Amino acid sequence: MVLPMPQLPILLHIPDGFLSTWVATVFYLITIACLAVAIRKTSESYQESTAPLMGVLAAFIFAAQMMNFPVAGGTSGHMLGGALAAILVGPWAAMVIMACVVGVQALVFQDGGLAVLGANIFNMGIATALVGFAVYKAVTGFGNGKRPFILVGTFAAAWVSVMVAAFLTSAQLAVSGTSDWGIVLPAMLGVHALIGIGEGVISAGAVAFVLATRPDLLGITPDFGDSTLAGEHVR
Amino acid sequence: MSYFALGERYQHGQGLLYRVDPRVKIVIAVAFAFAITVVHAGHWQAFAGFGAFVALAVGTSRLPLWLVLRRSLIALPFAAAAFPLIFTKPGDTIFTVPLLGWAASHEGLVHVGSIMLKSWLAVLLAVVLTSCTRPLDLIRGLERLRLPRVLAGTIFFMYRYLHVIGEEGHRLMRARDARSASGPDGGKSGGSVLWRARVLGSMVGSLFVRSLERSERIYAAMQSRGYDGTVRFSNERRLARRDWGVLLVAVLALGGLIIYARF
Amino acid sequence: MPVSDLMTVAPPSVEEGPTPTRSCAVRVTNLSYAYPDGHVALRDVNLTIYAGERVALMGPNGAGKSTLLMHLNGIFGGARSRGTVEVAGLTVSPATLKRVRALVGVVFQNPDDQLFSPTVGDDIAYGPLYMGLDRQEIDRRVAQALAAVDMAGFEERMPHHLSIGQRKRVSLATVLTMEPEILVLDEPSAGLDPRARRGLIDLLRSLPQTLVASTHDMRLVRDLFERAIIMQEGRIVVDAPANEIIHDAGLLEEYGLELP
Amino acid sequence: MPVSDLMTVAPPSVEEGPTPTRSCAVRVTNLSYAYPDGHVALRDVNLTIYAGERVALMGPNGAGKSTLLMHLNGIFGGARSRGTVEVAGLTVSPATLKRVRALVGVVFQNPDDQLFSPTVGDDIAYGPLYMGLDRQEIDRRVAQALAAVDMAGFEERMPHHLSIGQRKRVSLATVLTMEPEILVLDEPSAGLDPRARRGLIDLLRSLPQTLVASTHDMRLVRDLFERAIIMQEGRIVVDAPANEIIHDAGLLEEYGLELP
Repeated sequence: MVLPMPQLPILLHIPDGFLSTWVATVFYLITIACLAVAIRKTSESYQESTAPLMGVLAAFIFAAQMMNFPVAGGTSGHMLGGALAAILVGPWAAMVIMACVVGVQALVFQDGGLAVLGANIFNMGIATALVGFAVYKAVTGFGNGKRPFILVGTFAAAWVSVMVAAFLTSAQLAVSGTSDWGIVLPAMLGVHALIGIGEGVISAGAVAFVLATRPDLLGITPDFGDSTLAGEHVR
Repeated sequence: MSYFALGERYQHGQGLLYRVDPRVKIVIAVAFAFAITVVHAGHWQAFAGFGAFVALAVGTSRLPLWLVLRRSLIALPFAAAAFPLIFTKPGDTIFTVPLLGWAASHEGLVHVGSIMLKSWLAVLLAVVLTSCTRPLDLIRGLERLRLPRVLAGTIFFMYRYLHVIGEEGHRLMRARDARSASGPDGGKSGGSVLWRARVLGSMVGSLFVRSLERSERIYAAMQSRGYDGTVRFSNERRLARRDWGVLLVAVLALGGLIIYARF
Repeated sequence: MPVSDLMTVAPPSVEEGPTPTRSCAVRVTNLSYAYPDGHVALRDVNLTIYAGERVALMGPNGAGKSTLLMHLNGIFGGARSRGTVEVAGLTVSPATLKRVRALVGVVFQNPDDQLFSPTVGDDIAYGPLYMGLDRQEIDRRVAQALAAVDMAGFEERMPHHLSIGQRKRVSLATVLTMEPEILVLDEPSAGLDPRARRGLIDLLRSLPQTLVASTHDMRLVRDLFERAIIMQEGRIVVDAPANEIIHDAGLLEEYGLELP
Repeated sequence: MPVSDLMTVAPPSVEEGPTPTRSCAVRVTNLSYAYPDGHVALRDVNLTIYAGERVALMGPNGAGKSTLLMHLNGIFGGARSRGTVEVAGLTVSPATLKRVRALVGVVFQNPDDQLFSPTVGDDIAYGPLYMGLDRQEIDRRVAQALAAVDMAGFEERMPHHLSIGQRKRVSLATVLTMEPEILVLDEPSAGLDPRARRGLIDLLRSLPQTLVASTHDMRLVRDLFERAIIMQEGRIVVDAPANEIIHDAGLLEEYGLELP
């Protein structure tokens, strides 16, 4: 059975026409500035392996967004992935990855508009990575990096990141005059408070898997000497 | 048969727009999406002008009209975000929803209609341009538009491995679904929603580990063939006279439309 | 017994041949399937497999082997399929799907696709947990399945850290816990070194279930299967006792197969 | 000629035996390697391969075959290795790495790892592009390599639209464009159906390069290689003419291999 296209969090992929010229332009500029920093930081961390690593992980996020689980009544849940990416590879690399995912979704698959691309990348890629990573670090730091705190931190980071993305989207719509604060904000936050639980559980499940099988990957920048070729996968 | 091929919009065809450099098409699509944002609500003549621009694009692409229209519906669900304005925007009441007592205002209808029109026209043009450009050419177009190398390189690898990793994700779901059965007595099955979400989390985690390990093998394969950390591209192409012509016409038309809409 | 239109060899004759006392494990009738891109993967396939039979599906890549296997528990099917598939007397349809999945255990080719939990124990418990069985029964089945594949005591290990041979065994255990009547295996010996392969053959021989497996591995066919089917371009072109097929050099040559 | 400490069979004797006129393609001296987790993958390996030889590397998964292959062009090496590797007279070291990688073409087992560009043409041009060749020469080599693997005209195709057999051929083309003297192949026949496999064997036979390949496929050994090496636990334990090894049932049994 071939499934339909990835069901993305549609209400976070703003289409063209819904943001005013100023809001769209301002967020393009903010996004470009953030990405400039993110690209520099990422290149420093990963050096030669930046392009293949970021590219494969961007494909991973794209694929992960496509995977779903049945919720009820024929609907299914899936993830956005910004906070998870930040937890797994750090906020800067996560921004680069998410920018490429959201950009290709807009350009090749028409999920999200082109003039509003800056806003969409900011909401789903930059804000989720920064806020998610901050929440994760705060919780794990509080718990000295013990396993339960890593999982709770991941859940909290993922939930908050979805709420922040929903808030930003609502705010941009309201400031652009395409929605009423009084209606869009409670509606979006209400729906995403539930969606965020799914995001949190999926993200925590993913981190639990990584923690069990490759704990070396969590919070540590992979060392891409020949050392990482160790392990069964190259035999 | 690749999973993602279904989501790609490219449609074989012969129109003039097929032969235009992807860079030009990307620039036009982005410029159009921006230009249409400046139109005031209710300025129907300006919308007609933008509509004519889209019609011209559809004509020169020679894409089937029904295909373009069908694909343009992708942004429709988002209309829900603007819809309440019909009732909340102050103005002359046109009708009242029975039972609920919501009053629809003239200004609200004009405003929401304009938003929908902007969105629809921008999506239409984007659909036209991506339907007559191979996804790979779009990506090459981005690279030739001087996107930072890290981003261009990431997007190239992402596009290549979308198919490989997407298939892996698809197979994981298939293996899970093959084991999602009801019990012998036909009793309640499926576990809790949270358990199912956690299982999906495990699958995502396993896909991550596999992706990371794959990136290590790819890196080894690249090194074996001389990769030294600098991303190089072999395809450098100058814009042809036709490309400049199309770009010029589009820029003049959009510029004219902006001026007409605002001044 | 339905016979494919292009069948060149007589249908299976396992000792006494099909008698009314042998129940039918799989009955595929006039099954066709087309991919969304229009490529036809199955053309009017008819096939009956009796309970307890071990049947190998051979043929080149792209012949339709996997597509046929994926129909046996309803992974493929729906609008793009025509024809019917019955397993253990149940017609595969959206209404029976969840029941069919319990009756037919599918083991995919790559254990990394099959095993998605952090530990072996979690993975093997997935099927029974989803079925809503109680804890005690689940524990019993997990222990039994692990013992059956000779991996007892591996509950807490991580599939990711096991050898490919061990992961293949665990993959099998993940469906054995569902106590299926029919096992469907996609390329069970692919990627195994000779020693691991022999272990797998011994293990599969010890199972009582009806076995249907796609394979390129002629030795596996020789050592494990009593009946073999060759597919080509979405059709069943040969259906005969395995030991006849594997000794028929002309036939193997014709379909691009090798002598074992 | 260096002889491994556990060698049980006489070193290779290809007709006239090694004479001073035959140049040395690979010379591995006292090579050991340990993974970061302490697992020792290679123990004091000594090996000489002459130009034009075709050598198969056999042994169970985890015996060190891939680790040895990855040393031949310096993907592995450095602080965790001891001993020296020489290819075509050049000692592998950070200073010679670029030249070594042009001399030794490595084809990885999984074509999806080897083919990392969006199109076949880009991928095949990758090596020459990084060698700094000019556009004309690159185009010439791409066309030549595609013709050599019988895939002419596939430049604009995407790897995911090709069959596994075609992807394996393109993988080979990606290193042929670098015009290497030595080809290193990891499990070249894995995942191929019998017909695709025979096509690959014919193709590899037609190439003039020195070939070193790891494989479990005893028929590939029989049909392609003149010399075979068996590894176990990081050591070379057998090094002999392939046709002696593949007919020595006792030896194959001892190392968990099968008769072809």
